[in-house]
Amino acid sequence: MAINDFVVRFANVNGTGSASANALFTKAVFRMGVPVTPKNIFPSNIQGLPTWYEVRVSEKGHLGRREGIDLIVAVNPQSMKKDYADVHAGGYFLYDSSKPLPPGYVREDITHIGIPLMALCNAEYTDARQRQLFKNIVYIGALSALLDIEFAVLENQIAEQFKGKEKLIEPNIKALNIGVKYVRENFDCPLDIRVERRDLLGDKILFSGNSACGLGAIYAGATVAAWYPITPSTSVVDAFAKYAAKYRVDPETGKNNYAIVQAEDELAAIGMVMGANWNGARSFTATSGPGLSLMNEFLGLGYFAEVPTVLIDVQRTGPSTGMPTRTQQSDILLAAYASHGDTKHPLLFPASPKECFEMTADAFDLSERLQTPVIVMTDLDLGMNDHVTEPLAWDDSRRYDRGKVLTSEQLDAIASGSMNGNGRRTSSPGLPGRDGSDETAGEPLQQFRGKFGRYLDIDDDGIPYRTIAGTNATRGAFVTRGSSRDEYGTYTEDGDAYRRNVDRLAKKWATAAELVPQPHFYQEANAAKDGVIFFGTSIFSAEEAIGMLSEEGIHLDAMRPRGFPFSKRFRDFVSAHDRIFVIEQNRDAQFRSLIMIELGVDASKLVSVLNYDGTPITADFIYRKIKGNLAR
Amino acid sequence: MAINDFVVRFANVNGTGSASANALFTKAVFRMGVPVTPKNIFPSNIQGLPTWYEVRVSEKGHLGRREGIDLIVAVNPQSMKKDYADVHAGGYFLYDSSKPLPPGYVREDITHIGIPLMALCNAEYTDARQRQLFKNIVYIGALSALLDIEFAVLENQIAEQFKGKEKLIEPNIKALNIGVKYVRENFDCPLDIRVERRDLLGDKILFSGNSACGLGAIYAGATVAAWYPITPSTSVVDAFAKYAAKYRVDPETGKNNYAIVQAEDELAAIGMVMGANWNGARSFTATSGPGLSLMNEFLGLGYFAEVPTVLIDVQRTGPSTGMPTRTQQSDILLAAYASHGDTKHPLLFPASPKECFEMTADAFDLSERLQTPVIVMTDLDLGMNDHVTEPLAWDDSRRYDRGKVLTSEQLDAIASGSMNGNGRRTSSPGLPGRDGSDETAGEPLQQFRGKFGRYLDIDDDGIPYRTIAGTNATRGAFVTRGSSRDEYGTYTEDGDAYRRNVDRLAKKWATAAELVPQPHFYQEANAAKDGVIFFGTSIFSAEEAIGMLSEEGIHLDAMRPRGFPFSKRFRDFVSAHDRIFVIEQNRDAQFRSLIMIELGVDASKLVSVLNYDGTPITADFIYRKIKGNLAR
Amino acid sequence: MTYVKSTFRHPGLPKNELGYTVDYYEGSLSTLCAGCGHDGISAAIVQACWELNIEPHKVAKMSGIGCSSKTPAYFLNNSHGFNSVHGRMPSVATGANLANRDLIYFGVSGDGDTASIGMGQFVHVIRRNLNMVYLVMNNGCYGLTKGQDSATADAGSKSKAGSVNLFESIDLASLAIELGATFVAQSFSGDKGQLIPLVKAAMSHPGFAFINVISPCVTFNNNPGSTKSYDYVREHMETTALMDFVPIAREIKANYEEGSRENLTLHDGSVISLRKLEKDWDPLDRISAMNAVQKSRINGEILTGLLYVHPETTDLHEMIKTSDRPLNSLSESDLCPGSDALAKLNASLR
Amino acid sequence: MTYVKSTFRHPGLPKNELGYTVDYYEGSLSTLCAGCGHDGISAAIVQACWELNIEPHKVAKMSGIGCSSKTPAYFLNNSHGFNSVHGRMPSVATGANLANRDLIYFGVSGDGDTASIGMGQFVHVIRRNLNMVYLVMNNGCYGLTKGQDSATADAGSKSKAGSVNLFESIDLASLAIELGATFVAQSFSGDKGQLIPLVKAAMSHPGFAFINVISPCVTFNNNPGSTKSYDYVREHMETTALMDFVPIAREIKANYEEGSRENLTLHDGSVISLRKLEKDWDPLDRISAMNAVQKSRINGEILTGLLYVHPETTDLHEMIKTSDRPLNSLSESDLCPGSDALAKLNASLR
Ligand SMILES: Cc1ncc(C[n+]2csc(CCOP(=O)(O)OP(=O)(O)O)c2C)c(N)n1
Ligand SMILES: Cc1ncc(C[n+]2csc(CCOP(=O)(O)OP(=O)(O)O)c2C)c(N)n1
Ligand code: SF4
Ligand code: SF4
Ligand SMILES: [Mg+2]
Ligand SMILES: [Mg+2]
Repeated sequence: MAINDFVVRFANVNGTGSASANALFTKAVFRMGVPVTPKNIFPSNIQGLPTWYEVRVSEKGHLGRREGIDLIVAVNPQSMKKDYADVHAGGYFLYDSSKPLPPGYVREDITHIGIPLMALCNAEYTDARQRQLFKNIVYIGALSALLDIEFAVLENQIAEQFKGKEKLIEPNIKALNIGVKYVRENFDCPLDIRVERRDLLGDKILFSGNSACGLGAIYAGATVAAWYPITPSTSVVDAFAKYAAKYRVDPETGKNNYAIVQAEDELAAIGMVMGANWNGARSFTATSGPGLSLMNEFLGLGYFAEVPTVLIDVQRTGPSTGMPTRTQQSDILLAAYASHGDTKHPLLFPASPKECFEMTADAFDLSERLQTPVIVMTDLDLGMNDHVTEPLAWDDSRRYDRGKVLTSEQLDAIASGSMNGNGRRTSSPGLPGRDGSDETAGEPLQQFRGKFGRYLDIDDDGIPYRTIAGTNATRGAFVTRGSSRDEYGTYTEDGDAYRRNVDRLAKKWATAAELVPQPHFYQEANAAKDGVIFFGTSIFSAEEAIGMLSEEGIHLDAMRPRGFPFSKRFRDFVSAHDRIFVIEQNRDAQFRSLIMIELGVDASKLVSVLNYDGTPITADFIYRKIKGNLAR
Repeated sequence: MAINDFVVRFANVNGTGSASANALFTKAVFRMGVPVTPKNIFPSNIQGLPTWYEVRVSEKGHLGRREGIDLIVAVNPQSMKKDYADVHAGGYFLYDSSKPLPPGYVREDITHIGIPLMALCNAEYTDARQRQLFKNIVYIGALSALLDIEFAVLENQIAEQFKGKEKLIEPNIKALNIGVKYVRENFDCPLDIRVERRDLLGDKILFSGNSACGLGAIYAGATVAAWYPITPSTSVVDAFAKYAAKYRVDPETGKNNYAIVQAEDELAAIGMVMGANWNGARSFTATSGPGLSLMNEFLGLGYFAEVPTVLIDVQRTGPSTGMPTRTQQSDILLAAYASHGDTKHPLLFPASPKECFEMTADAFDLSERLQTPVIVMTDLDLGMNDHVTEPLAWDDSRRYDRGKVLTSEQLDAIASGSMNGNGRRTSSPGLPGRDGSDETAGEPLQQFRGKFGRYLDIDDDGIPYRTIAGTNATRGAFVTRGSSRDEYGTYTEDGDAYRRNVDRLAKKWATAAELVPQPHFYQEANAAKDGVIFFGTSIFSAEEAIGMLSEEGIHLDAMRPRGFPFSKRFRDFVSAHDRIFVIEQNRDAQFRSLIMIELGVDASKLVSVLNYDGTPITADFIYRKIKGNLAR
Repeated sequence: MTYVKSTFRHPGLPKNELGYTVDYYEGSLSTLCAGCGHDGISAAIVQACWELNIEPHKVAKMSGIGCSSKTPAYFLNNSHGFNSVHGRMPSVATGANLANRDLIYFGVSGDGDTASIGMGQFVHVIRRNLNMVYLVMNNGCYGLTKGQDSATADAGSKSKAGSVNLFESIDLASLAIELGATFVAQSFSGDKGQLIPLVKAAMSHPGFAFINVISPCVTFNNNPGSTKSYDYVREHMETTALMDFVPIAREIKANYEEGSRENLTLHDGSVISLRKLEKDWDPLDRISAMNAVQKSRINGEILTGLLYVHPETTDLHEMIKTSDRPLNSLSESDLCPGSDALAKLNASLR
Repeated sequence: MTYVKSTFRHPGLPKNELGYTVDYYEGSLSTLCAGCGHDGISAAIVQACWELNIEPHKVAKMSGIGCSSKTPAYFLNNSHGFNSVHGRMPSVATGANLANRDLIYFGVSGDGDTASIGMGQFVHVIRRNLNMVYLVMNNGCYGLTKGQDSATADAGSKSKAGSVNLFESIDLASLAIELGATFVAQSFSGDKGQLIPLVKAAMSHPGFAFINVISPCVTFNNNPGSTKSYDYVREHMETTALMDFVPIAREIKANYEEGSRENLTLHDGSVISLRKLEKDWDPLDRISAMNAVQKSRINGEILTGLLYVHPETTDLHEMIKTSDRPLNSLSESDLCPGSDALAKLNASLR
């Protein structure tokens, strides 16, 4: 008897409308207050190939993927054989019994649930399209009876879904009932795996990472989005467009307080983003591996010319075209050091839709504060699947940090600062602080000694002051370039000037380490001699695995990094432990490489746990690997 | 008194024809049997800006750049002030005294040598262009007297240079004599810095790295070159074109046994190179940083689809446009892991024109043997300057290693192998061995079990067998793709098939470690507790610095890596020493990062010595850094 | 994929001169949407190759990325294929062609693959007059990424997403002519009668042969608003010529009276017959071809047929004088100057 | 660079309506070769901006990489400039323009920067009708990398390296018209009288304004063989119109008798006068413009002047309906929906 603790897999044909039906199922469990997590496993194709939808129901709140299928809805002949084999002993095999099963489907250790889906629909509906679509609703109805899902919950969902097209409600409800009726008559319901109402979700929401990124950009004040379509990042911009249409159209003029351009390729997309940011508008793009590769030259320009840029990389399985509809965390090394020459880029690692929302917003503040490209490293699993997550929050008192941008008055003050010689003028306007306030009350202006220098390190933090085109008629103009220049922006091939400049950039990198989101620690103080590090979508299974281990008395200190470069607190965690397991979803331990390169730690203490077959990492896998290693 | 041990700097205006005149000087010293090394320090501009030419003369054979100028030929008013200051105490300042020096040129600690170059030429020549050009020859003549360079040597060079245009010989000789005559009359020659004939060079030659790369591609049998112009790599393809015209035009037909295409950009260039290699022709491209960044997506395709590709990266000062005419070793990290997803690429590190020639040739064998892109990592200093180097050598018995390419007969044998069931057929043709011979006498064919599989790991070395289009009417055809595929080349999104494939690629990487050029060790057996690692153009100054240290009783074991991935012998050297100095010409210790990532060694023992201002690293710099660190 | 293609073959299939039945030219089972225009084009390619008596292994199939670029897996199973990266097929095809001038290079691309990310390489492969067939399966959208407008989507047409396309569409055929392409044709995926002879003619052309094939995306671009939908295209199609492939050489006539029949003799001696429809139509006249395309565009019509051909043309190999023997067939003895030459060279460097 | 620009100013320089003398519009001292055509164009830009009474800080100078792309440092010192990466200026300019529609965007590029590596972006910035001036300093070669042929080098012309260019050259003006550019002009760097009014007209055009300026590279492309050399161009130039900028608005006439004078009123009310030379010349007729360019090309002539203009045009901002206030001037209150909206959204996700 498994209450609120099982996995259901739907095996469908791509493009047959199963997606929306299956989503009904997940939402119903969610609304019964039970933790649930769905995973789409779909092909890089539009119609006709196998697609799977796996739903894990977990009273304990384990939201990672779990191996072993308790119940499968097998309505795709193409994959039926494999699906049949995947049901674990004691599980259930739900199939369309309109036609008898082919020979060989004779497992003793599972229960076969045949429902004549096609026959039932053909009897009920005449239109071919309806027959196809309602088949999906019928099996959802059947599941509600088999798994004890409250019918009223499903009814409400249908009602909401077809608000406006009311006449579609009745046939859908009917389809649900057909399924309920059939299984009630032919099987004893509910099964010993079932859902029971709980109140475990509080005010949590069900949301996807890509939607959250798009919304985060809206809240952060992004006005220009330039992109080129690529799975799995496309829905980030789709979401931005959807929310922009909702929140960003001027009520009076009907005009848009935003611009979205579908570029001709990724080089153009990031070029546009840099042009817009250079000119003072918050701008971003979203892409995936192949696009990131194409953006390399521009990322180097952004680093060296110090142009703010926000890039959302929704990682998929590489290399090259790889598996476009599978997940991975394998763009890390490229993203961190993208482009030729000595280059480094801050990275953010969201682990939930809520963090996708927050970190996308933070990325804009960071990239304007640091005047450099900032990359949000999400992935297909987080981006394209719905996840149970904390409700999104926004502090209305929050002000955008536009970074060190000089106003016309400040430029004049800088100039006059020299004229009247004296270094103190209370009248002088201040410089923008992190919260947009005049925190630094004016003194820095004097340090320009009368002449604006785009690349002077006034504040000794490696971050210079910028000006935007059109600010002041006679002051602050300069030519932004990817070639070497002196502190005043003048082209130079002088070796010392070059070194001063790149040393300042290195200092800025150190500044960045404390500004990026800090790691999340799972303990007040370090208690164990061994530790574990995980990031992004490994969070769900990692937390579960740590629980499994501690139940066996194996305790590990845990840290979830959220930003790169690594701060002092990150460094301290690493040095405080003899052995550290680094959990990643790539083959080459790329995150471990960052730790070695940036902190220069003894690599032998960093033990990798690597999953890279394109499917989300599971708790069992992590558990086995760590257990096995500890055994040695 | 400094015999055969001094540095001369020529300070000229870009585009005034000084380059060829200055080269005369270097060649003369070379022909007097004395080690000499010239360095061009030129602007990213075509005409009118300052350009310098530094020549170090070193009896001891130190061919690295040396700080401190003994004699300067200062004929550029723009840079005169700085040039004047750069002459070290006791040195000589040669200038055009046609006009008096501006005020302020009053150093007591140097000798001023004024020669009225313009006046002398105006008196002698009428044509403006001649007056300009011969000014350069006049100061060369003057130097020959001042530095005791044999006049006959210069005369011969002039004669050779103008073979065919004999009537130009006489005026040039005259110009030389004007210089000689003037200084003989006005100064006591020779100075206390001078050249004395020696026989220290044996059969060495004076050659540039880029020319050697181009020639190496000719000898390696490259037939297709696709490129896009970029400093400092352009002269690689120029050289290939020059030698191809000389060696590759069919005497009967007059047609070309090669094809060179100037592509529309670097993406197209490497795309063409991959298409040609895919289709069985040896093909290469040459580029520099920005081009490497643009080639990222294709490099990932080459890695994953396993297409041979040879890329020559002539590194310049990055990031972005950086300083296009300055040197650096800063594309290493990008080149090693170029493109998204888990990707790795073999790198070769030549340190002399001779190695440029050899390693370019080796790169073709390696990339066809390994079926992956191979990148030759040279730099501006090596590529665009002449260097004294061992004569080039080619073993006529050498056969190209085309790697595991199946012939039509072999494909038929594979198929028939299954039909007649039995696994032994002496008649069966063998598979190509490393030397192109049938080393592996046929058995592997049987392991295909009757069916060719493009991605089967027959030999357990991770390297599969390929077929070329048009080989066999009915067998061996498949679709090459950057997406995931099974052992038979069929598209798949199956996680296990994906993992099997990338695990094989990892195995191939291990195979590569022993195939790439092995490190050069400076000692029979390790003798010291500390070691030093350097590569590429750091060789000259590193060897000199090691000498300086050992003269003080500080002995270091030394290793010069020549290939990546790192072999067992590399690993052994690292583990055999407590502390290792890693000498690099970039800011971020990129080579050290490779060591940490690939070998997982304790980073704390790897001490970086980093020069990155765009000028070639000097022995003094290395000496100071190592000495300073040892002092601690 | 779990699909398995039926291996049943009709016994009585006719054989071509090489003794092959048409199924010998087929590919793996398509995974495109049922009714996708692209599958129709694949079938036309199969038929054309069979009719032309081509040895499949002497063909190399090149493509970029997209639904259209997947099709090389769905025709000519006995040909090598290279499904490269998005928008870069022309460069890969150029390299492959340079390596072996003896194969036929059949490039397949999409409108996104060509008109957006691939525009630069498209322009330059035309400029080099690479000897290849470049066929665009033009559906006015990005099929594989779910229906966004492409640069060939006509202004005013609606994408599945419902948004109206604002930008002037790029007319690939017109652009190809402007850039000096020596064979430019346009057709429709549903019109085998016209498409097959065009593909055969293109494969027989000794230079760059471009075919822009309107190929509706049934899934994302077949709503009434769209100008690439079956219905729209059917309504607005206007054929410039009836085609009929005649494998006997004929003399080439530059000018001919209206209403008569024009036989264009291609470089390899094969002939395409054109029935002239318009008054002043001359497929050899570049400028009138450009004007015809411009006018038809203004009338919102799609001109199909062989718009322009320049039968005598110099391909890349002829321009750069590469040896007649394929470069990939040359060996050490042809390529390596050897140690003596090197000794001489060393001497010259002292 | 060690150069220092002389700060001597002629006292009696005339002032424009803003009270600025022309030197206020100058840039830093050029580091290009003495006699480089590009410097002449920079001077024309300086003069045009002064005559148009433009506030320099309301101009943004955009460029790629090349000798030509260095010039933004050599004019308008009081304007911001962005010397970006090779061939990608159009995308950077697009983003900049989207951020602030109130500035004038002056893009400078070279023929390598535009016709080779930049071709894709060039095509698409035209398609978007971005409101900018796009000026190509066309010398038919890669100056900065020492004279390789560019894609605009005419077939048959010799590069400094001595090799003869084999490929058909790309005619940028003709291509721009084909792609629907709404302002296409061609001129010569040495002809200020024609160039300055063209630059002024381009800056006044409310959409994408393209000027292809033949600008000889004295160092690498000025040998007799080359068709971009001073001598060649001078010989073969044929001016379509005498220009004379009249700052008083006039009614626009679409058709006018040959030999007469045509005044084209631009969107901002300023007028350019054209003296019609050819019989059937109509700068408002796209197709005749295309034909004129084609014909002149066949005759080996370079047609200069305003080849085509479509005065009423819809730029990118109008197409995508961006707010009249520059996007970069919007603040939190305009952009952030706030916590209440978020609460509603959360509720809808349960
Ligand atoms: C560099 C890169 N960017 C984006 C993508 C995603 N992508 C795959 S196919 C495609 C467009 C396909 O459109 P088209 O060429 O018209 O082919 P169709 O599917 O319409 O036949 C895109 C953008 C990719 N694969 N690579
Ligand atoms: C990605 C990249 N590739 C190559 C180069 C080298 N490069 C600099 S300028 C240039 C061509 C310049 O030609 P053009 O645009 O015509 O400008 P010109 O110098 O002739 O005015 C090239 C290839 C580069 N800077 N970046
Ligand atoms: S999505 Fe469109 S283009 Fe792609 S396969 Fe389906 S119908 Fe064809
Ligand atoms: S090389 Fe040519 S283009 Fe460049 S500055 Fe000199 S003359 Fe001008
Ligand atoms: Mg398409
Ligand atoms: Mg040029």
